[in-house]
Amino acid sequence: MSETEKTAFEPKIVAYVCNWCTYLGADLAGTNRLEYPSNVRIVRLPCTGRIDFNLIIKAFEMGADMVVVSGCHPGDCHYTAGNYHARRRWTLFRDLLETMGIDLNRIHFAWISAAEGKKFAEFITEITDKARQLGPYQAYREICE
Amino acid sequence: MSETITQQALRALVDEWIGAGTKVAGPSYVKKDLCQYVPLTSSAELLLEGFIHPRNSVKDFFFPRHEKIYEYTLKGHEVELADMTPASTPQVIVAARPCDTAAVAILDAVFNWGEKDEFYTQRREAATIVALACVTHDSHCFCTSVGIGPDAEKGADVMLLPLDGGFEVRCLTEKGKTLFAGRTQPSDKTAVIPEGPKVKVSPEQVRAALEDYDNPLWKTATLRCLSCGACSFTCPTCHCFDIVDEGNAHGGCRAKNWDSCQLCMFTKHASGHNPRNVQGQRQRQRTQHKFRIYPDKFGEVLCTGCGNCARNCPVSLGILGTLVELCAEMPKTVGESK
Amino acid sequence: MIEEIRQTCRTLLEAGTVNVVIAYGQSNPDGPVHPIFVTKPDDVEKIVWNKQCFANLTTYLTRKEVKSLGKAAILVKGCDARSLVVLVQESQVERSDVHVIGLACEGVGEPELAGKCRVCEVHMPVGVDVTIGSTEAAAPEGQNRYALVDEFMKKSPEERMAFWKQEFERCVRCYACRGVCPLCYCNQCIVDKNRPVVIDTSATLKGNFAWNITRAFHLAGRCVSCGECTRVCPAGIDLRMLNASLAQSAEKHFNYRAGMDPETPPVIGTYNAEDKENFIR
Amino acid sequence: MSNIYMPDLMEVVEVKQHTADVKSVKIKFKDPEKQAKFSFRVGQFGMYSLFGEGESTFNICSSSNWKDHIEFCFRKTGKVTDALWRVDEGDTIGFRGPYGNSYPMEAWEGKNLVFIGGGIAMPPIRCAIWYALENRAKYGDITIVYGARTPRDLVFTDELEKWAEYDRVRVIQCVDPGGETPEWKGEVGLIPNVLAAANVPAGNTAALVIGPPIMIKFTLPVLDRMGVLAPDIYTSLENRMKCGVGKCGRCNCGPVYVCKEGPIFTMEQLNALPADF
Repeated sequence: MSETEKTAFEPKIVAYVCNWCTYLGADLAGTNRLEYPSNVRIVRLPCTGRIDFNLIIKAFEMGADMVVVSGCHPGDCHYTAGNYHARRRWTLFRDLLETMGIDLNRIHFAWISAAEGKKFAEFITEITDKARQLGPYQAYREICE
Repeated sequence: MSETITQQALRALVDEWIGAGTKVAGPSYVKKDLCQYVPLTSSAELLLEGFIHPRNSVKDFFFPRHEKIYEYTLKGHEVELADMTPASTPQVIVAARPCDTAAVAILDAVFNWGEKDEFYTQRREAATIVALACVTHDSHCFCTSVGIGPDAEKGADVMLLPLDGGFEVRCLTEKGKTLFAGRTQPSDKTAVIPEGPKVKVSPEQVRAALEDYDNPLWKTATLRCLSCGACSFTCPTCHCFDIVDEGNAHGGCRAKNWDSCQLCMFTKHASGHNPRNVQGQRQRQRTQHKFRIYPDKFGEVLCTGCGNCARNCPVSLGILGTLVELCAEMPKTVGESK
Repeated sequence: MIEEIRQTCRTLLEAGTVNVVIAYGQSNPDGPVHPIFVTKPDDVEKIVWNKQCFANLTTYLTRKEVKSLGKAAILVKGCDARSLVVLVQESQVERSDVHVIGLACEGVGEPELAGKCRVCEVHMPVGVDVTIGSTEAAAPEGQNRYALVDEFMKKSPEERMAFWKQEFERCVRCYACRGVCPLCYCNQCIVDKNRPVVIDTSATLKGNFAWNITRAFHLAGRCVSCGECTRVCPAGIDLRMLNASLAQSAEKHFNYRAGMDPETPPVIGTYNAEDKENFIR
Repeated sequence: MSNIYMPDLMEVVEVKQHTADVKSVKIKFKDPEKQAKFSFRVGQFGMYSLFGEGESTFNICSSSNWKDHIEFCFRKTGKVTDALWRVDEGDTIGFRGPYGNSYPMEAWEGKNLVFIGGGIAMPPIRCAIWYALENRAKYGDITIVYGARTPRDLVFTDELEKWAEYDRVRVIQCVDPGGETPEWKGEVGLIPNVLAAANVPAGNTAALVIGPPIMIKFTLPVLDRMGVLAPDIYTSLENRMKCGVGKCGRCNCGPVYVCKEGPIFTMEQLNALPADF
């Protein structure tokens, strides 16, 4: 990809976030007037424990270039342990995706609390930059043609 | 006297077709131990001997497992539809087993009665089928039990019969003649095709046995069925399909997808009611469809004895086994009296 | 050994201990071996035990048509016994409801031993009610049970993706993998649900990727590598690779192997606050 | 027409909600020429598409004499009907049809007609009722027995009153015991019992019975006692369909393709078929 194409490309990023921490973190980023790229589409779910891996596949199917999954820090889950369960699942899921040859640079996980508006903004900014560098997720789009 | 072609010349001819932009498909090893009918990119991939029956069937090239029937675009209250022109690129199916070619001829009836399914008929018209007679068979084969044999010509445009170093070529239709025009050599040899598998059941006998709709056998003999679609999807004559919409908020397509009467969702109503709720009923439906419903409606048994159902069944529950069991229960005279 | 198997089954049926024996049989002597359901004591003569007894019969324990026959005895090989452990762990089967007849197994497949048997560690089934036969066969020393995956992972991600594209291209969505799997016991599979449609039912690459990823992951930490899905796939898709990769992952990260010990809680159903999380920010 | 699966685009003219989960929809062809040319016989069905959701099979519940639109009625139970519930006037849907056989309205001429419907089964009867009323002189006495669980589950209630105004038409409405409200003026009881008590004259009669299988099961003996014979009792099967044109192999009921040879069958025909419905 040429430099001009890279700058013209605006990645689509889907962020699945939990209702109690990261969503509020994003909200805080907003109320604090912290700027972060508008490439991210936030989808709010009750808990990271509810974030079905099929949602991640679905996002790629629908043309996402990057997927973000984020929720409460360990120990802070609104439902006590949803994020612990989720963490186990992601650990295995990442390995499965790796075996499939799916680029793990396209999926990012984070713990972002309701107080971490700044972390949210920084995290999104950083991964958006990364997504720009990576370019469109052509490999999965080809599968979906 | 006969017309013959050497294997080498046949391969050269196949390469010529491919070079001319014709879609050519035939049996090939796609990986170790897996022979399938697949689109060929070169004649080197083509198998002309050493296989019994590919794991799939040639219906794939007339009635693909997924086919877009139209596209839709959603624009507020409005919808735009775009018809998908049925594929009519010339295609040649080469080295198809007689049980597969016969199946295509049998399927013509259902796709043509009443409304014509152009997606099927267009492909069919644009295709030339070069059949390859069988010199061996395995324990699953039962073509002779349903009136087909190792060199049955039904549905074929050309029949190739193995002859040392090459094939005897019998052009059966105008299409076939055009395809092989000037490519065969006259010879005084004619191919001798060994007999096919022993006849194990007769369609009439089966037809009679199927009159007993509530035969308890459907419960016991099919108990091991796992309710998958492996038999239907690899069957050359199974033609049931589903129609689905796939797309996003802006548009998408409507598609015809293979479906199987063995899958539990096949007849399930939205209300949850399912007319065929247990596996025995679904097995019965499949057998009834092949040996009673279709023959009654279209005059031909919807089975060519290829044995793919048994070959592909996770628990070796082929239709032949069921038929044999079904008929074993019958008094011998029934069916023969016809 | 076969006489002992038949005698055991006959005794169980005659005593009324069980109503049905889920076993291996053959419709004719040269025909393939397939599952049979023996309900009459005299029919135990139909039971066979040989190198063609591939099927994992535990898949029938959760099927309504079979359950309706009453209390069952079942023949299991060492690998099959593992899936029974998972079924019991997941409350799908009440262990006391099934009479489990373990068969000492030196591996199935002829002339070539099935891949799973070459690295088998459970020639003698565990957790059964009775074991028939004995074998000295043991796991090869110093074996790497994930050698296949390790070898595959040497390929670049692009090569791996290309491989799966080629494999899934052939998937016709017959769901034989689901049908044969003892652990695919859901009343309604997610692919059969349509509100909303989670996985496209079309046998396109898109739908096939989604389906196969989903099935593999729904078996994460559960698959006991009985290899049935791979054996029955009419399109010859190398499904065991996905399952083995997840099994390796469960062992590597959580020191867990499915179906080895009924007392260890399932890896996905539990957690440890100290689980590693080096990939999470 | 080359693509037999290609629907025509229809404009939704009117949507009417009947109960908590039943709506009827009036549609007309976007192409006026097609609308003018379109004709069907009462009892036939169509395949209705909501693009992106799929296709569903419903009876055309308007009379074949109404030329400017067609109507269908559905209960919200599945993927497509859930989505149809959100359809509003001015929206576009797809229609293929008409398919299947129809009520033998000509053969019924000169006969007394008994229409018996339970719950959501009114729409497929409604088209026949309107057709008979619009050709009132051709038919004898008409009795309509319509029941549902509660008054709130009855559909086309306004039309029930209109029908009753016709000459020699008797409309009996009923609700299941326990389903009645203080305002309820109709009968209370299950359809078979209400029918048995209604003293419907049964000579030279054809009956159309549509409803849940259990209702049909218990209504048949009542009709039998009344003297209405199996060849004169009609019903409509509702097997799941995808293509509607005898290809997809889904609606088979034994040797019968319901989409081509049905959906209307006499009890005599059904008795000869396996119970795959």
